[in-house]
This record gives sequence, C-alpha cells and structure tokens, in this order.
Amino acid sequence: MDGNILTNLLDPPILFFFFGIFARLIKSDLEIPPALTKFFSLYMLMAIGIKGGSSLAASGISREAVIILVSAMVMATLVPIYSFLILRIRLKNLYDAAAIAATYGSVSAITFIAASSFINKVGVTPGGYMAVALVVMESPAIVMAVLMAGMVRSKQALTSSAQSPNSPASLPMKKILHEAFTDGTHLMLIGSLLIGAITGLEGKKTMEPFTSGIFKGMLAFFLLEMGLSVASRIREMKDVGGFLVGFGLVMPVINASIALGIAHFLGFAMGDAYMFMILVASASYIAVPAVVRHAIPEANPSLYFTMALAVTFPFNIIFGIPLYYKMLQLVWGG
Amino acid sequence: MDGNILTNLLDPPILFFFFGIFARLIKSDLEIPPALTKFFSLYMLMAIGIKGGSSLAASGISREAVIILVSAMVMATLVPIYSFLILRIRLKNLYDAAAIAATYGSVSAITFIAASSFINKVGVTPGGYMAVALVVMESPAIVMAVLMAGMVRSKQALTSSAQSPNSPASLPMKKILHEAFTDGTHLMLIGSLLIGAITGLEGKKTMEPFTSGIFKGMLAFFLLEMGLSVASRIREMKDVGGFLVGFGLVMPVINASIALGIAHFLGFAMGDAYMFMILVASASYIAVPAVVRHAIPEANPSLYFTMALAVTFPFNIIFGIPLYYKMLQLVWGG
Amino acid sequence: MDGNILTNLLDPPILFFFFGIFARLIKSDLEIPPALTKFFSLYMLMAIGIKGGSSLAASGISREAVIILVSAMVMATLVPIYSFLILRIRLKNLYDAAAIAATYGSVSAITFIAASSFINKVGVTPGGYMAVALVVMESPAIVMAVLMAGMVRSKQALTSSAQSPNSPASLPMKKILHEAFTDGTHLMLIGSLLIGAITGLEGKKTMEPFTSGIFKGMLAFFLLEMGLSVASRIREMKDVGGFLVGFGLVMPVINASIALGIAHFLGFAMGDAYMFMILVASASYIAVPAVVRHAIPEANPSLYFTMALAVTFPFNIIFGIPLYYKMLQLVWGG
Amino acid sequence: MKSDGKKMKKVEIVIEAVMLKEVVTIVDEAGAGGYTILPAVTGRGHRGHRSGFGLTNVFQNTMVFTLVNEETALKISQKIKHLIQNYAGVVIISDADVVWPDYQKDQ
Amino acid sequence: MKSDGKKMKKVEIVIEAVMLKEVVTIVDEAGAGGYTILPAVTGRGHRGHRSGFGLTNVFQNTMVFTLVNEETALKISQKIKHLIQNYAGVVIISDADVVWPDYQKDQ
Amino acid sequence: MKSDGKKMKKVEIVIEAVMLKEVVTIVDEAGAGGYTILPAVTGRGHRGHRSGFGLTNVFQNTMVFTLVNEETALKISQKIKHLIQNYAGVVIISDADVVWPDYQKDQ
Ligand SMILES: Nc1ncnc2c1ncn2[C@@H]1O[C@H](COP(=O)(O)O)[C@@H](O)[C@H]1O
Ligand SMILES: Nc1ncnc2c1ncn2[C@@H]1O[C@H](COP(=O)(O)O)[C@@H](O)[C@H]1O
Ligand SMILES: Nc1ncnc2c1ncn2[C@@H]1O[C@H](COP(=O)(O)O)[C@@H](O)[C@H]1O
Ligand code: NA
Ligand code: NA
Ligand code: NA
Repeated sequence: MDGNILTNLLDPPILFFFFGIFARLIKSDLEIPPALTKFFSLYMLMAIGIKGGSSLAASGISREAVIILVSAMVMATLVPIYSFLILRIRLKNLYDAAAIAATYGSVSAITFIAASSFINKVGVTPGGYMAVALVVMESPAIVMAVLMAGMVRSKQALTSSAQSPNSPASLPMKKILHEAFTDGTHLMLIGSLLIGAITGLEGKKTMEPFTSGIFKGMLAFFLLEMGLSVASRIREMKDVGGFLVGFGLVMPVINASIALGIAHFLGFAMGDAYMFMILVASASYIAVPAVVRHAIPEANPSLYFTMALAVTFPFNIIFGIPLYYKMLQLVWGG
Repeated sequence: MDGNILTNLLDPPILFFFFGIFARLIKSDLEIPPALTKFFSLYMLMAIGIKGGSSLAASGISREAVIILVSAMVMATLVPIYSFLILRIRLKNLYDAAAIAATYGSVSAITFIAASSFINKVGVTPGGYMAVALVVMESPAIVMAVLMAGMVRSKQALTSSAQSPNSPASLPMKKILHEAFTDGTHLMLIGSLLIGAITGLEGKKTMEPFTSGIFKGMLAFFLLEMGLSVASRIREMKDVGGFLVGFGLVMPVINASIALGIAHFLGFAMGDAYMFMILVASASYIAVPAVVRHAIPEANPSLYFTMALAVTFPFNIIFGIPLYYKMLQLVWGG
Repeated sequence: MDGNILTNLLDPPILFFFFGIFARLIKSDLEIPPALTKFFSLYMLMAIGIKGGSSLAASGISREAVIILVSAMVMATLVPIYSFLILRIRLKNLYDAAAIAATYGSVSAITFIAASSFINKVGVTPGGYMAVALVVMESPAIVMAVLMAGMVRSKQALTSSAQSPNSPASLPMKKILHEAFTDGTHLMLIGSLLIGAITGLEGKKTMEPFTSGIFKGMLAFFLLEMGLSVASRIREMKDVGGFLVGFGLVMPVINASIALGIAHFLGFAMGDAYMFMILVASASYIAVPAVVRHAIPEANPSLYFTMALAVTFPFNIIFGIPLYYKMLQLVWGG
Repeated sequence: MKSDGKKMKKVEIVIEAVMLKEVVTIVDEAGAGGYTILPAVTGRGHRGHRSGFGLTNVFQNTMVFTLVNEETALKISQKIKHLIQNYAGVVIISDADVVWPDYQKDQ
Repeated sequence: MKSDGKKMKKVEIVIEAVMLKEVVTIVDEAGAGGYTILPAVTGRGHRGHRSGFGLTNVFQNTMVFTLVNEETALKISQKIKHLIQNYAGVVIISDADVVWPDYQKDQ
Repeated sequence: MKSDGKKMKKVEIVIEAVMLKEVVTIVDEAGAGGYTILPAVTGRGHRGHRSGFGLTNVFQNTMVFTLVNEETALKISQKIKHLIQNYAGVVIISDADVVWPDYQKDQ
C-alpha cells in the first residue's frame, strides 16, 4: 500500500476524531465521561509501553538505538530554545513563549500511535526503542522551558524598580524535575515499558488480547474525546491569534525537516527516521501542560494547550503523517 | 435451533438483566458507576453502527431497503398519533399523553440488539440497513409529540380566561429538531454507521475484537445496570397506574401486529420483517426522554420513562422477542 | 514449570502491582478513577463467577465438593474465633480484635485469582467448586465477628456503672446478615456463578473474549490500583503497630498450615487443597470492611482495612503463593 | 433583602459514605421537605485523611444538605450529633433565603 | 470581619441537569462575573427522588452557585423561580464575604 | 439558635485543580482542624470557561472548605488571595454554626 493521505485517514479511529469535531461544532451534548478518558489514555500508554518494552527485550539496546536516543534528547533540548527565540519576536508575554516552547520540544503519544499505524501499513517497521525515545523526550523540554522562564523572571525583577509583592515564588528546579518525572501519564509509560522489557515476548503475549486486540476500539473512543476537545478549543482560537496559529502549523514541518536532516546524517534506519521526525514534530498537550501550569504560572494555558491540541495535533494527523513520509522518501530515494 | 422463549432468555447478558432486577429488589448496594453506563451505551451504539454501516457498504442501498426505511419513518409518525388518541381516553394530563406517545413511536437500541441476537440464532439474517431504520425512527416520533403538545398548549391558552404567567415558553420547533438530531446517543449511532459505511469490511475487521469480541460482556454489564434501573422504577409503578401499565404491555403487541401487516403487504424479507416489528414495538427510554423533558416540561418524566423502561422493555425482552417471531412464522407459514 | 517465587511474580499484572506501590511512594499523581476501580472489581467477580459456575455445571457437585465446602465454612467460622483469642492478648480495644478477626476469617478474591493463575502454570487444576468456596467463606466470618463484638458490648455495658448515652445502638443480626449477603461485590460473585452454572459451557464460550481474553489487562489495571492503595496505607502502618503487622504476616501461614492439615486429613485433591489453603490464608479488604464498618462502628477501619490490604495481601502475593505450594509439596510428597 | 425568599436554615452534613442511608432517614423522619446529596467528597478531620478510593467506600465521605425551619434543624443536628460519636462527620448550620416555586409556598 | 472580603450574595441553584444550559444563560445575562458548577448531585424534593443514573440524565440534578451583588441576586432568583415552576429545582441565597485577587477589585 | 453549634467561619475556596495540594498545605499550616474537598467542579470567572475534561486537569477546578475560627479564616484567605493572583480561584467566607461530636468540643 502506498502512503498517501487516505491510508491514514480512512481508519475508523481517525474518523472518530473527525466525528468528535463535527459533533461538538453542531453543539451536540455527546460527551465521554472524564473518568473514561483517563482510562483510555492510561490504556494507550500501557499498550505502547508493553509493546515497546517487549520488542526492546527481544532486540536489546544496540549502538544504533543509543545514537537515536541521544539525538532525541538533544532535539528535545534544542527545539524549546529555537522555538523560544522565534516566539519572542512577536509575543510580549515571554512566559507564554517559554511555555509554548516546552510543548513543542516535548512529544504526543497519540501522534506517535497514529504514525506507527501508518508506517506499519506502508510496510516499514521502526525499532522498539522508539518507545523509549518517546519517554526521554518529555522532561528535557520542560527543564529548558523552566530555565528560560526563570531567566525572564530574574530579568523582570531587575528592571521593575518596585518588586511586585504578588510575584509567584518560582518553584525550585528539583521540585519541577520531580513533577515532570512523576507525572502520572509519564510514569505509566515508563512503568509499562519496564514491565514489557522484564516479561518480554511472553508478557506481551499474555497481555495481547487487551493491549492489541481491543486497541483500535479504545483508540477510537480516545480520539472521539480528542475531537470533542479540539472543537471546544476552537473558540479560544481568536485568543491564540494568527501568529501563534501559524507557528503551530509551520513549526512541526520545520522540526520534522531538521529531524530528517539529523536522521540522514547519522544514518538512521528508515522506520526509525520516520518516527524520529514524528516525535520531533509533535507537541505535548497532556503531560507538559500539567507540569508547566505549575512551573510557569504566568503563562496562559489557553495558549499553549490550545496550540498543541487544536492546531498542531490535527495538522500532524491529517497532513503531517503522510507529508513527513513523502519528505523521507525524497531523501531516502525510496 | 427453534425460536422458543428460552433461546433468548438463556443468554448470559439477559440473565444479568434479571440478576440486576433481583439485586435491587433485595436492596443490595450493587451499582454500576454512571460514567461506565454512559460508556457501555456509547459502546453499544458504536458496535451496532459499525456493523450496520459496513454491511450496508457491502450490500448498497437496494430498492427494498428504501421501501423499508420509508415504512419505518411512516410508522414512527403514525404510532405517536394513534397512541395519543388512545391515551387521551383516560389521561387527564394531555402533555403526558403526548410524551408517552413519543417514546412508543421511537425505538430501543438494546431491544434491537437482543432481537438481532435471537434472530441470528434462529438462522435468519436481517439486512444491514435495519440499523439505518433504527436511526430514522427516532426523530419523527419526537416531532409528532411536540406538535401535539403544542396543540394542547394553544387550546389550553384559549380556554383558560386568565393566561397563567408561569406557562413555559414553548420551545421553537427548530430548537427541538436540533436537540433531537444532536442528542449524543443518537449522533453516536449515526456517526458510527457512517464510519462503518466509509471503512466497509476492512474497517469492521479492524474494530472487530472490540465491537464484536467483547460485545457480550459489555452488554451483560449494560443489562445489569438496566435491571437495576428497572427495579428502581418499580416503586414508581403505582404513580403510573393500571391503565398505563396495561398500555405498556398491550401497545407493543398491537404495534408489532400492524408492522407485521405492513411488512407482509409490502413483501419484506423475513429477517427484515422481524426487525421492523421489533423496532415498531419497542419504546425509547434513553434518547427520547432526554429531548422530551426539555420540549414538553408539563409532562411527568416518571410516567413516560418508567413505562418505556420498566414495563415495555422487560415485556419485549421476555415475551415480545419470541412472540413476534411466532406471529411472523404464522403469517410467513415458516 | 516449577513453582518458584518468580513463576508468580514475573507476570505483567503482578508487576503492575509493584509499579503502583512504587508510583505512590515517589508521590506520583498517577491514579485510577474510582469509577473504573469499581468496574474492574465487578469485572473480576464476573469472570471468576462465570468460569467457576460453568465448570461446576460441567462437573456437578460431587461428594468431594460438598466436603470441601463444609470445611470452608467451618474454617471461616473457626478462624475468627481463634484470631480473636490471639488478638485480645495485646489489643485493648476488643472491637478492633473482633473486626480484624472478621477480615482474616473471610477471603480475598484477588489472592484467589493470582493463586489460580500460579497453580495452573504449575500444572495442577483445582475444581470449579472452589469458586463456590470463595462465596461461602464470606458471611460466616462476619457473623462470628458481630457475635463477638456483641458479647464485648454487653460485658462493657455491665461493667460501666453509668451507661454511656452515646453507645451505638447495636444493629440487629438480621440486618447485618442482610447487609453481608446483599453486599454488591458478594452478590456479583454469586450472580455470576449462578449465571455460569445455568448457561454452562456455551455461556462461558459466549463470554470468553470478555471474561478471559482481556482478563490479564483488566487485572493489571486493578492490581495497579491496589498497589497505589497499599502504598497510601503505608503511612497508617505506625497506627497499626508492630504486634498487628506481625499478626498480619504470621497468621496467614498459621491459617494455611491448619488448612493443609485438614485438607490432608480429609483427602482433598492437590489443586483443591492448594486453593483451600489460599482461601483460609487470605483476608478480605473489600466486602468485609464495608459490612463491618456498619456493624462494629467502635472498631477503627484504619486497623482492619490496612492489615488486610497493606500487610497480608502483599505477603500472600509475594511469599504466600509459592510458600503454600512448597508446604503442599512437602506433605503430598510431590 | 426584598426577594420572595423564605428565611430558613441550611443544615449541611458531612458523613462517611456507609452511613448515608441513616442520615437520609434522620432527615426524612425529622420532616424535612427534601434534601440534596453531593455523593463523593473527601476530607480530613480528627479521624485523619478520608479520601474515597475505588476499592472500598469505608474511607469515603458524602455530603447532604437540607433546607428546613429552625426547629427541624435542631432536631436533625441533635440526631446526627449522636451518630458522629462513632462515625466520621460534622454538621454545619447556616442562614439561607430559600426561593421555592409557587405551589411550594402555598403549602 | 477585618478581611478584605467584599460583601456579596451567594446564590445557589439546584436544578435538573437537562436545564443547566438555561440556568447558566440566566446567570450570564443577569451580569454575574462568574459561576461554579457542581455537576452531579442527587436529591429529593416534592417531585420525589431524583437520583441521577447512567441511563438518562432526566432524573439527575446539578448545582450552580454564583457570587453577585444583591440586585443581581434578585434578578437571577426571580428568573429561576419562573423556571422551576416546571422543572425540579430550588434557589438558596445567603451572605458571603468574597475575597478576589487584586485585579478583580480594580474593576 | 439554641443548638449546641459553635459559631465558626466557613471558608470556601474554588481553585484550579493543579493547585489543590498547595491549598491543602495552606489550610493545614494555618492550623485548621480539618477540611472537605469537592474534587471536580467546573465554572467560569474572569479567566474564562474552566470545564474540567479528561485530557488534562489544567482547566479543572476543585473546591475546598474548612471550618475555622475568625482569625484562622483571615490567615487562610490572605494566603489564598496571594495564590490566586496567578491561578484561577476565589475565596468565600461565611458564618456557620458547627456541631461537633463531644470529644471534639472537649479539646
Ligand atoms: N474543620 C473542618 N472543616 C471542614 N471539614 C471538616 C472539618 N473537620 C472535619 N471535616 C470533614 O468531616 C469529615 C469527618 O471528620 P472527622 O470525623 O473529624 O474525621 C472529614 O473527613 C472532613 O471531610
Ligand atoms: N428542602 C430541601 N433541602 C435541600 N434540597 C432540596 C430541598 N427541596 C428540594 N431540594 C433539591 O431540589 C431538587 C428539586 O426539588 P423539587 O423540585 O422540589 O423536587 C431536589 O431533587 C433536591 O435536590
Ligand atoms: N462570581 C463568581 N461566582 C461563582 N464562582 C466564581 C465566580 N467567579 C469565579 N468563580 C469560580 O472561580 C473560578 C476561577 O475564577 P477566575 O480566576 O476568575 O477565572 C471559576 O472557574 C469559577 O469556578
Ligand atoms: Na516535539
Ligand atoms: Na416504537
Ligand atoms: Na481467610
């Protein structure tokens, strides 16, 4: 099968995403109870983790894998920096710039899942360690953003003659690192990866009817909720404004291109290169906002959450997934 | 296997329905969290929709299907009218008559599921378009009921010399139609049908471990909750009174008989005729009450909801499903 | 495969239990919505019930089974008595002693599940009636504890010259029996057993993708929640104190030994003997606390709940399950 | 205030979830016209943390409030006071202007 | 009290869940600065038991409260009073000292 | 009122869910005897709609109330006021007669 745009879109879960958008736009009262959304998201992470962990156990951590993981961490550190520099050109509130930078430096597990499904249909298989890359890319972006916000904060303290008595006490980095690491969704992925790695193929087989069999159905429900949420956020879009919407559409492509360059330069396998592009191009709307809301209270969550969820996520699902593959084919000469 | 009463009853999900009734009657604190009931009901609709949609994609909409769908809409319009005329003989509150008429004109998805399972066991297969019939029968009944309630309202405004200052502003029909169409459960069925139709057999296969594999278990939980709810409503039965309980038991049989006549006259296939009887004989306790509560606030939901859920639903599950089949066999000479 | 400690521990669901403990200890915000925990526990009971009931239908109730069930009820009556006598040596609050005695006389369904999985891996198969033993062991323990608490209450009423005006009205035994029997989780197990027995192998087959296929995954989520709960209770451990923690670790082994003696004396089959040991050795943290909180309000739930959940349950899962098997092998000379 | 509100007492009861039925019975028997239940609340008091979790409702709280006249408020609070000697809970009484629909006021 | 609290009215509304949107509209249109919703409460009133369950929200209650000045409180309670002639509900008005963040007070 | 109620202040705090821990710490450190949490509420204020949904708790509210004496109420409301300069929230203080079990009053 060739990897055109429909390969990806004509899958029931993806269609439920669009259905969710439609339902909310026509003001239907359709909704998924929050407790279930929580369950579906933990389920997704368990499924990715066990699958990734067990194939990791089968293959071991090769030298290749180490190079990819290091590249992933480097990109998760660099993306926030250059995103911040771009954003500060137009944004007055630099805290917003730092917070947005964090979400784009980090990753989206659901984009990862959708892209895995696409690349498997196309007939290319990425390594199991890509799930580890998903894990290691989360925290560096948060750390970078918090550092940048801290710099903004000290600069503002200097310039403002009278220190505002209400300035939030900046959280110590140790506490933020703790929060980033112990964030429930993040930890669920790590735990499942480890359990997958420990129990290997047998563990995977035991869990398969749950983690693979009903996977598409659970994903359909989760994407339905995401569609509903995306459409709920559309009315915030005017607060987000043209510049940031543009950023949310262009940045993924820039990030994917840089990732492609690195992957080619370092000689990644094709499947790994693709997933690397996806990770770098995606933005976090679950784990990162939860931590950043705490760590950078001066930033407006309506901006960074809405951009990651309602601009970049749909863009990647609809256009990014096939586009990055075309870009990859061009370079790989496939 | 022959379609006697036990064919239907000795299925685990149905037995969980009776278990639920029993548990509530002996005042057990057993309960299903509302968030899960919501999930189970959305799940059921997804499963019916995808199955129906994909078999629709396989067969296409034949001339036969169109005739059935038109008949379904006609019956969904007629049942409320003659139900209202019967009910007004004894009911003083004509708003109650209109609201009850709406629930009986509309349909029950769970009765549809139970009957599908029965008819498949008997060896007869209805067409995929019957799921479309399930969809198109919901709104006409609501529209008719609202029109009738509107007539009652204007008549009362005329007769009462001093217009009550507290009479509810009647909702405009456009708003009611919007509510009927965008009702979450209704839309979930439509969306799933469409997604099933778009992705066809491949989509169905992808979703099958979810939508078919675990189906009976999810149904068992949902019917357990329904049993609990039915028994909770039994204490309202004295408010409902003998006349309405009688209506709830006799009306399904009358409706099924009329449906049988039409099906025979128009030459439906046997499986389609059976499902048509089931749809016409069943009453709605999920989508219709939610809309009617809004649209006809003068009617008492304890009446219309209790009749559809606690009288007609159990009657159809226990007696109706095999009875309508016997009636069908008599006419078809099977 | 030989039944060493790792046979049991290297199963993904069990590892999720440890992961849950770890997550809570490092203060992660990972949590399972209560509505889902409720669902998972009802699911487990449905699965055990249908499996047990259908294999009961296949085998019938043999003379052997009757002997085992009677032994189970006897042990559920005796364990609370001698537990109470041991506990009163050191506990000042005799109501606490009675309540703790009730939890140890009763049983844990999840320990039962984990042990079933272990013993099946080892290649020994217990009879389907062991699920019935699980059912019949719950209420006797509660009844005994309430009787003992009643005795304590009347004695205190005699000794205290001025009757306290605030002493709780002791609930009549009839009400307590009603509560014990109609407790939601208890009833779910009974109902599922009956439905399994009525529908037999065909019913089991219908439900299998739900009750067996996804079982390990659902169990993994449930054990994750149990791990989280166990770790939450660890801070209560200082209230529990050394004596009671010791009781929670030693008592299961004593109980298992006595059960082993009885099983050997009465000539149980090996698999049945093992499950009998497990049942007698396990303590209830779901059904019994819910009833006992009502029936013995003077007892502190932090003690009896924490001991059963955070001391005895992990002990049985980690050490008890393989240990009781070794003990069994010694006696059986396997 | 010039509202058509009726001066009443709002009696709020936090109680452990297993005793909800008993609290409702007390409220009913005291002659209250109704009550509202907030099913799942958590909290801390002198009995320590009570955070309802899914495994058991033994550590879960529930909240009930009822709008009643002063006399009924007193009756209810005394009965609940007795109950919370042995079960976790607290009673809160405050003033409230209650606006009922017309038929209610006629009674 | 020497707090920086602003004396306001707390208007609490219990209403059947299907009418939540209408209540929020009334609160908004009366000019309230905000509101808080307690999504799922159950209860009993003169219309009998209303325990929200999963099959339908027709028997479920919701609670909304809004902090407003006396005049707005009156406006809201009158409109809701009209609504609850046909739908289950009740309105409770009480006094409250409200502490806002600084920017809010500037308004 | 002739109840055995103790005159206290009820301090209610609406706060965004991510800050619940901090609010509880403030309440604890101020010396409150306890608190009750209503875990999931939604609402609107000057920061716009905050309807908790399953994907993130960044837009979810929580409500906490604590029964304390006037002095403690003041201490808590001042600290929370500081907190809600940057986080969504509001503080409501009202009078309440609190009925405790006997042992509590002895303290
Ligand atoms: N001072 C307080 N303020 C608010 N809620 C309280 C207070 N004290 C107790 N509670 C609530 O009442 C429950 C039972 O209290 P207790 O019986 O003292 O443990 C607690 O779990 C809280 O939900
Ligand atoms: N006296 C009351 N105290 C507290 N809540 C009440 C009272 N009366 C009514 N309610 C609440 O308002 C809802 C609707 O009341 P009603 O319209 O009288 O049935 C009930 O379901 C309760 O939640
Ligand atoms: N006037 C009000 N009445 C009731 N609740 C309010 C009011 N203003 C704010 N809130 C609540 O406090 C939360 C935060 O408010 P804000 O920080 O103003 O956005 C809102 O989401 C509401 O839940
Ligand atoms: Na990224
Ligand atoms: Na019908
Ligand atoms: Na035991």
